[in-house]
Amino acid sequence: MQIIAMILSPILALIIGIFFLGLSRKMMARIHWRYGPPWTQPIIDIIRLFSQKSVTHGHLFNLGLILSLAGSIVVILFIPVGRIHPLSDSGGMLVILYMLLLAPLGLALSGGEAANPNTSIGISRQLILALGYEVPLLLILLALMTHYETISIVEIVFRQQYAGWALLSSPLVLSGIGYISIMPAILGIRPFEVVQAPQEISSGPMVEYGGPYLALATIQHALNLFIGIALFVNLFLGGAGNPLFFFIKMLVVFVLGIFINAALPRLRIEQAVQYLWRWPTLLALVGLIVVIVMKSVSAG
Amino acid sequence: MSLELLLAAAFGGSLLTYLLGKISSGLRDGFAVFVSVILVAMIAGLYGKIGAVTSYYHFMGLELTLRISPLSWFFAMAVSTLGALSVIFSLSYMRDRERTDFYYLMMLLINASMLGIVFSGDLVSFFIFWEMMSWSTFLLISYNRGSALAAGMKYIVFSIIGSMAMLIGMLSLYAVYQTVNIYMLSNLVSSASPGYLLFLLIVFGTAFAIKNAIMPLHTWLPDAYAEAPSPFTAVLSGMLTRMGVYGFLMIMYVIIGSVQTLNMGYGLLKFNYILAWLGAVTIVIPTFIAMLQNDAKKLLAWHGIGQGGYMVLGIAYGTNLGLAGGIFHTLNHAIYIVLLFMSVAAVQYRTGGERDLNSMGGLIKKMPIAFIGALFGISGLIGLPLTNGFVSKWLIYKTLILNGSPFLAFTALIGTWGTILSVYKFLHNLFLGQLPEKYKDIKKSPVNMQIPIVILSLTILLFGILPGLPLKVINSIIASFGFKSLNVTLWGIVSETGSLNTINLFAAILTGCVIIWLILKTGPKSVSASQENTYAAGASIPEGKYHYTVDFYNPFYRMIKPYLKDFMDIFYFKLAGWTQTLCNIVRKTYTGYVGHYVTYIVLFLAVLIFMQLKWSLW
Amino acid sequence: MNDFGLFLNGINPVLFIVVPLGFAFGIPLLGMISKKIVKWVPVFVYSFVLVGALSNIPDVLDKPIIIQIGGFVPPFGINLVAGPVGILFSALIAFAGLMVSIYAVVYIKEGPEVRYHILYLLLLTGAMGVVLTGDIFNLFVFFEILCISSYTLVGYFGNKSGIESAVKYLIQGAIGSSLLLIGIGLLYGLFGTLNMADLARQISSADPVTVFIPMALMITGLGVEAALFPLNAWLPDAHSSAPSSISAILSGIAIEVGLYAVIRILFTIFGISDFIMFFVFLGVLTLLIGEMCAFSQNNIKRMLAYSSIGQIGLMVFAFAIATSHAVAGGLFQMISHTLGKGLLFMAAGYMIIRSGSMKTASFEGMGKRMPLTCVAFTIGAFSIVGLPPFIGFPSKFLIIQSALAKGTVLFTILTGLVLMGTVIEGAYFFRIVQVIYFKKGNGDSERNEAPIAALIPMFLFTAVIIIIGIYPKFVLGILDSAASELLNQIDYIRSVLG
Amino acid sequence: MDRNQLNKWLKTPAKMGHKYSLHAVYFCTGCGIIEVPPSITARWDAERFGVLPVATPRQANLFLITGYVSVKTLRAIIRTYEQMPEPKFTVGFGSCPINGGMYWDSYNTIKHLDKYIPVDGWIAGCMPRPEAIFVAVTHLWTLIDKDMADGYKRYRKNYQAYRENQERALGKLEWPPLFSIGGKG
Repeated sequence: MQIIAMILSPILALIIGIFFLGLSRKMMARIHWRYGPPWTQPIIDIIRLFSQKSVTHGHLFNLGLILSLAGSIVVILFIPVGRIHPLSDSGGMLVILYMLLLAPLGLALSGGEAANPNTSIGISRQLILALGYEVPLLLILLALMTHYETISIVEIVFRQQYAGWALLSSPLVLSGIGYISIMPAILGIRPFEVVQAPQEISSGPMVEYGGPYLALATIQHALNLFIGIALFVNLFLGGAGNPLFFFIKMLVVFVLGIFINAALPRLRIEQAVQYLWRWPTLLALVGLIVVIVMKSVSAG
Repeated sequence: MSLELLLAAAFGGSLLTYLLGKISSGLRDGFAVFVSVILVAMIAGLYGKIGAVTSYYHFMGLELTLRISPLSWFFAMAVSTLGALSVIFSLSYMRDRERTDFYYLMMLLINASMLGIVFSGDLVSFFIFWEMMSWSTFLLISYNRGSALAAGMKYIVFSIIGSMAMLIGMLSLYAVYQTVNIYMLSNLVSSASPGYLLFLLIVFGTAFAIKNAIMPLHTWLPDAYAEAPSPFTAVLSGMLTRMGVYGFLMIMYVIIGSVQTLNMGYGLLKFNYILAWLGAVTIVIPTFIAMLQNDAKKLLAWHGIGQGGYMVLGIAYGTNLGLAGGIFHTLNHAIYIVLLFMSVAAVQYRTGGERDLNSMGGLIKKMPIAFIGALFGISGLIGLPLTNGFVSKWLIYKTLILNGSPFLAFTALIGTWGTILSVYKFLHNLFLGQLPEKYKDIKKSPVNMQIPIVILSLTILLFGILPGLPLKVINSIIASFGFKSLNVTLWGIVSETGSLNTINLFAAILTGCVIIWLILKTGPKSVSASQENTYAAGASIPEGKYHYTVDFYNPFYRMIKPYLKDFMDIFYFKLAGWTQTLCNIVRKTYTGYVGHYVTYIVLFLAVLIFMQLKWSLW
Repeated sequence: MNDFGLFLNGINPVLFIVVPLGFAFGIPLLGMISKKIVKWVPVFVYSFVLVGALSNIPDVLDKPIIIQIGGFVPPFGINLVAGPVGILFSALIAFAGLMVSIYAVVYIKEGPEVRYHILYLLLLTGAMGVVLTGDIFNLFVFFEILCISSYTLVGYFGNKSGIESAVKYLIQGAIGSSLLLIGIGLLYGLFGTLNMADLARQISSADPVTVFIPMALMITGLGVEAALFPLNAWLPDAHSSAPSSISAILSGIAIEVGLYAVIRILFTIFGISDFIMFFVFLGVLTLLIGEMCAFSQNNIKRMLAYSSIGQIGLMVFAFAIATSHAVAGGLFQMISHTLGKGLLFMAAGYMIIRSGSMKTASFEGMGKRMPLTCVAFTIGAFSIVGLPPFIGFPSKFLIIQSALAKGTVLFTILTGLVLMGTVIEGAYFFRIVQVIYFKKGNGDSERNEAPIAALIPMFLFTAVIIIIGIYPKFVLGILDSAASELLNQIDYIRSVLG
Repeated sequence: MDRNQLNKWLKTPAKMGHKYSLHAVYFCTGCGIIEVPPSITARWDAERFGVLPVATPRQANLFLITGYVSVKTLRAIIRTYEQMPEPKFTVGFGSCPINGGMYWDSYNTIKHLDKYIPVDGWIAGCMPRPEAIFVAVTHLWTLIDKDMADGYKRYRKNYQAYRENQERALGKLEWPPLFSIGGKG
């Protein structure tokens, strides 16, 4: 049973992630008053890329990308999709937090070996941005973990199915709003698209990827979309009893994200960090304090 | 095997190494390696012989004893192993340098005195070995001359302050209880008044906080690490600094005992809580300062301070998880920081002592083993899953979150993210990116440098995948402190509030990697490209003219730089300046004019008589 | 009384004074025969004295040796009291004297050599007399011998700074001696006796206000030689302009003999048995000021001289605590200071000769040029700072321990201040060590070691520093009985007067 | 448009992929680039054909030479072309790359681009309208279908000749070929 779940859950994530990619391109086009590509366009791209002959810059160039993708896959194994959560009893939230590091770090290592200036700039921005949104994100996650007194994400989901969504429950509402306000940064969409910034630094860390490498990077991007949204759904929207409902919840969140993406221009990296360290952090901090206060009040 | 023999071998070995160096350098190198390796074997042989007490000497009417506890065995094993690896590493690093005999003497002497510290059964031996360690470290920090001298001075002044604080604590214990035996004291002290215990914690704590570079007392460390010879920096950062952790454990949980220590103070103003916050501050600020460094060793040195914060945070928090995490982190930190310094040293060895991050790059192609060392090292430092650093950090975070200290947990977690930024810069600027023209013909690191690097890299992975190996020993340590031991399996920790299973993680990541690798294999085979063949808007880059690792996080620097000065260091410099001025003023009492001197004599007599008449002192 | 020591046993302590004195006056005659013999005279004399002093140790631990000069009974005649304190000091003086005289064999090459050796013998004779005498006027006489010969020796080189500091020293020393003499005179007027034991017996029943004035005068007078703050202004000048061998003796013996006289008068004559707060503060003040002045020096000999002031402060602090442990610690500190500072001055002497300057900056790269001397210097410095496993550690250990055993907050704070002094001390000594070893010299770097005759005493000092540092029990026994002799006034009176 | 025919996808996935995922390297060589923004944005929407500008040659398989080619630009064009992964297609846009156009007598303009790199198709005109780009794209689809868009193979085969031409125009090129020639790799 667990083996099946292990195979099923990444595949599900891949399908949903790629669907989201296609959907986002189509929806963006419609918002731009265009016809747009078919929603299968990402799959076509991936097929094309796999048939192309690429260059590699060394072993780390390959290994970093592999590691990054593997990291994302392992994170997916930890995140409950509906009731599918094959590995979440092997470490819980903290492992997810740390495994989330593997993806950007793997890309950074791989890009680093490419010896391209754009890559370095992109990585530098990526890491700065990560530090930027980690500050509020950690506060938010700590508020959750403190409130539910567990480090297991399954437990958090389980508790919400009894007590209602965390986003709507009184001590966690601020944290939930905080999470929404940093989600574009987590997903790497506009206005936080500084990492790739194709017009500016030639798609940053991906600049030397072509052919199969780019295909894997695209898949990685898709999985990242999935992870970012699935975390929110699990942590604040109470997860779901089965994958379908889960998918619907994710879809709603994602469509919201696309609107933001389509409507806003790109921030500079300093502006991004300044934003992230100001309002979302303040919200998250107040949220955490509220949780602590409520806890100590109810404890007596 | 008795402990006297062990220490005699350690100290005698160091002296003999020095003497052999006068005969032949080959003999000396061989003997140094032999001594350090034999020590590892001897200590490994002591496993399980817990509690053996040997009284080896009577000093000033005190019985000096040596004793093995689980804690001391654990530290001794780490000290001797890392010491042996550093000695092996030194062989080629130090080959053509001056005063090599002196270097080995000090290296082995420091090793021996650290073993002495951890095996001490009483505070006087502890203090004696501690002092020997301090002055020999001072000599070795100053070894590189130039700016190393200032670093050495800073170190020794702080170190003396620490030892003097410790001396007060130790002798006051002796004055009160008439014994300095650690284990006898641990029975006696628990009934002392809280005020006295607080005094003890503060004086001993000052000493150990200086050694472990806790935040307001940390400023000696960056310079000392940066200026010491690199293989010795490895020892310095790996174990020597962590003698402070050993000291904290000893005073808090062995001598005073967990019950007293954890109940000291009122409400939020508890001793251990304040110490934990100091640890938390020590995590955050140095980690961010590390980002601003452009000197490879200094960058690592600041991380050394930051990681010390994790250990203190863990052990000060005073839960079994925290304690296990803190102790485990000490070991883990030792392993990866030694590895990192060795990688830097390997690079330095080939590039002629270069450690400026802005002028290097692309060495991965030339020094793959050093790169692997650095990669594993930074993974451990960040605490990526499957490295040892992850497990210990996981333990600390877990207890902080579940025992209701989210802000402490936040500082600890955010420290990790700060770490990523600076260590990636470290790795990138040294090994990735463009290889400068001048390093085109650089050679691989020698075999004796590769061996320790490979061993340590594998250890990081081993302890990351099978953390049960060291955690079993750590479990017996925390049990000896009177805490509940953890439910440890070979590959993780089982508990109702969230368990950890590293072997699953390992299997998952490995499978993932293999599958993706296979997918990549099925695609068209890719062609390898040189570093000149990169996209630069169609321009071809003139060879050796393009290098871009300078100011890696420039936009971010501009934001945080004004807030991240080492204010304490500036303060201490001012303090030193004031002291100097004060000394000069005091010196002016000796005017050089004999009339004044005669006046002093008369005044003295007058004051003496006046005082007697006024207060009748006699 | 063991069988082996037939001729070693009980070499009469009188000889410790008489033999050097006799040879001092015999030196001019010997000098007529050969100048080469003259420089070996102190060596032979002090070998003899050292053997004699050591041979007396087993006896005095039993009971003090009282020698009546000319057969008069104590209150009336002059007597020598060779108790544990006396023998301890005479052994110390003899050892240091022997070592420095070996050193001087090669060190003193220019100037009036013959007179140097005479004065050297006289200086040590004076010191020996002070520590052995049981008569207060006799003490004054020996004290004058000590002082006058040291004034002369300070100006030995005859250069401007030497003469200047000798004169300064002379002026202050003379004032001190006069005050001492007035004090003695007053006591004699009050009690009609000069014998210490007799004085002690009578003072205990006298009016404290009456005896206070002579006591204050005597303390001030002796305090000048003992380098108490603020009476010690002569010291840095004198120690730095004297030849290094003499600096070693002045620092290692002369000021400590002065301090001995102060405590002997306080403890034995005036019978102070409790701790004396005034002297505790004075000690801490002397310590801190000495160390702070030393910290801001870049002239090596002045630095060492100021460091001596600091060390004196530590000893005063220890004696003023006045428990048996503390006094033992103070005496121990005297031993360790004599050894450490003597070693430092001797090593510095040759370093100054090789570098041609007293500036610490000129010692750059010395570690390569004179490795053995520098090792000796380093060990001396480490010992003075109080690092294990050198002799400075157990002595400092004992003092701090007894200070903390007082158990009051005040003493804990004072101990903290004392240890702060140690931190400053550590700072400047380690600075010098760095300069010696880790700064590249700009001059010639070829090896140019001190001559063997200078290295031998340094080596022996080093050896003793390390051996006693590791095995302090070699001296602890005699220190304990010395401390009890000093503190136990009644026993002293009984053993002298019978 | 046979994009939705599953059987074709199963038969020749690579070819279909290339047809419907033409990513153009965003490299503005001349004035013709002015026609590209309208064609990729809301007015003409090239993305519906799967044509998308990308930032680096590594990710692209279509190279639009948009307008006249100066000597200086040629260097960059050659490098960029060589850095694109195979299969890759080149389309000359406007009359200048074909024969120099209005710059036919300029000393500093490259007249016949296909002497230096292989070109799979031309769009004539000065300027061609955006619609012409889509005509070109559909033509390219046909060529890909028939395996006739084989410029990259020609380049590989006749590399020596191309390189000689390049060096005649530009002087000595300091870089080795940035792609693998022949069977290797």
